[in-house]
Amino acid sequence: MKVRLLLFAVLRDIIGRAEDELALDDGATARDVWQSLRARHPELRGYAEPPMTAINESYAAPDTRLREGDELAFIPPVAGG
Amino acid sequence: MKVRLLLFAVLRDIIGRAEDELALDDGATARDVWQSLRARHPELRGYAEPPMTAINESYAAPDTRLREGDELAFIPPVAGG
Amino acid sequence: MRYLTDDPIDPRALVERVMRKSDGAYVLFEGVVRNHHEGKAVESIFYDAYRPMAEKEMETIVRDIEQQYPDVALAVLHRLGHLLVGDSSIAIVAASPHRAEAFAACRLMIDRIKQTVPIWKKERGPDGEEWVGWQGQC
Amino acid sequence: MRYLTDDPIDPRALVERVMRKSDGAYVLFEGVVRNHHEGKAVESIFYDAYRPMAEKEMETIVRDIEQQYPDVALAVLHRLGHLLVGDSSIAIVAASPHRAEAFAACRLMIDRIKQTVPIWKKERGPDGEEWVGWQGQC
Repeated sequence: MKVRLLLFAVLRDIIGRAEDELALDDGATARDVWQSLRARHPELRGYAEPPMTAINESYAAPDTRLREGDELAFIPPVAGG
Repeated sequence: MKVRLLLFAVLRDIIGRAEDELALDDGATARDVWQSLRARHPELRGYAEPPMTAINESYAAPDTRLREGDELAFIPPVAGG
Repeated sequence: MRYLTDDPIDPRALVERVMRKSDGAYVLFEGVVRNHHEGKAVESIFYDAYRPMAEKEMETIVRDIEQQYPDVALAVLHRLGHLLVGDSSIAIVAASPHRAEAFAACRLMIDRIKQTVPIWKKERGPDGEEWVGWQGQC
Repeated sequence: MRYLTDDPIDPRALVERVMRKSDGAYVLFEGVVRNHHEGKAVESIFYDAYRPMAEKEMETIVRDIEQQYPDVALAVLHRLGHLLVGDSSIAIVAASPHRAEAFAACRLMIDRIKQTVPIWKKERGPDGEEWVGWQGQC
């Protein structure tokens, strides 16, 4: 299935892009996506737990199964205000 | 002794003037002044206790003895803000 | 007069008076004449004050609160005279490096002003006029 | 966008958006870029956001708080992009017939925004730049 990954703030800087189109196995979770990012980006290796996770613009548990066409975003610590 | 009495808000309306020059016996207190106002103004009869009292622009106990040249003011319930 | 004015209040000018480059936040409180009070319609308010004493009380309160919250800078202006619904009667600005102190100092300022500063208001409405707080509370 | 802007914030316009004739007070909170953070000098800040989600989160928070304080009307605007020291990053107005609710609602609004709205800031100073909150807190 195809999932759209959005990257913001420090994650955009580390990964070097604002978004990505992911081709995932059925049943994949946000946590799986995070682990694959960690495998490719040494700056993320210390972060075994994924940051807050949003699916389709709402917060979701990282173990939620993704579905075709979902928009996934990792939300590093927010600092609005 | 001479004492200047200032009247504000509801007291100014009741007594009909903004200030008064009082000739008092030595040892007179703010409470004494209040009782003489009550004797002359029926609207004040229900108020046996004087309102907050200020002497020379500072709050003072109503039983403080007044001194020559003092500026006395009765402070009805404040409503600033 | 530093804390009292007979003119409309410009809250922006108060903010600019207090903000420092180290401040991360300010809280502005404005009291506004509303069209009702304790169930009665209000059309206008007349504010009276014992001006020199009110100035002194304001100064005392500002100093007390700036002592309690040393990082906070305060500015306060109370308007006197005739005000209509929607007019601001008071503006208080509390600027601080951190927001918690700004909120606390601003709140404390308005609470203390309402307790001790010799300012009075006469409310006018369709049912007549009345000095707020007088009836039976002297 | 209702809650986010790329332009300087005009707090007066927010106040006028919410004030009703029955309101006796409003509390305005402004967050301002300050020249320091955790001991480091700050020259400017870049604010980034997940814009559509941030708008939704803001809306949720506004509704929650207006439900908790039914007499309060809220307006909020957060600025994004590059801001300099002294620029306002956020303005929140809480208008209410009574001051206690205005203070409480305004305070709760800024606290909740800081917890969950997907907005990030990168601080820039003489020592370089850094995304606030990232180091070791992911």
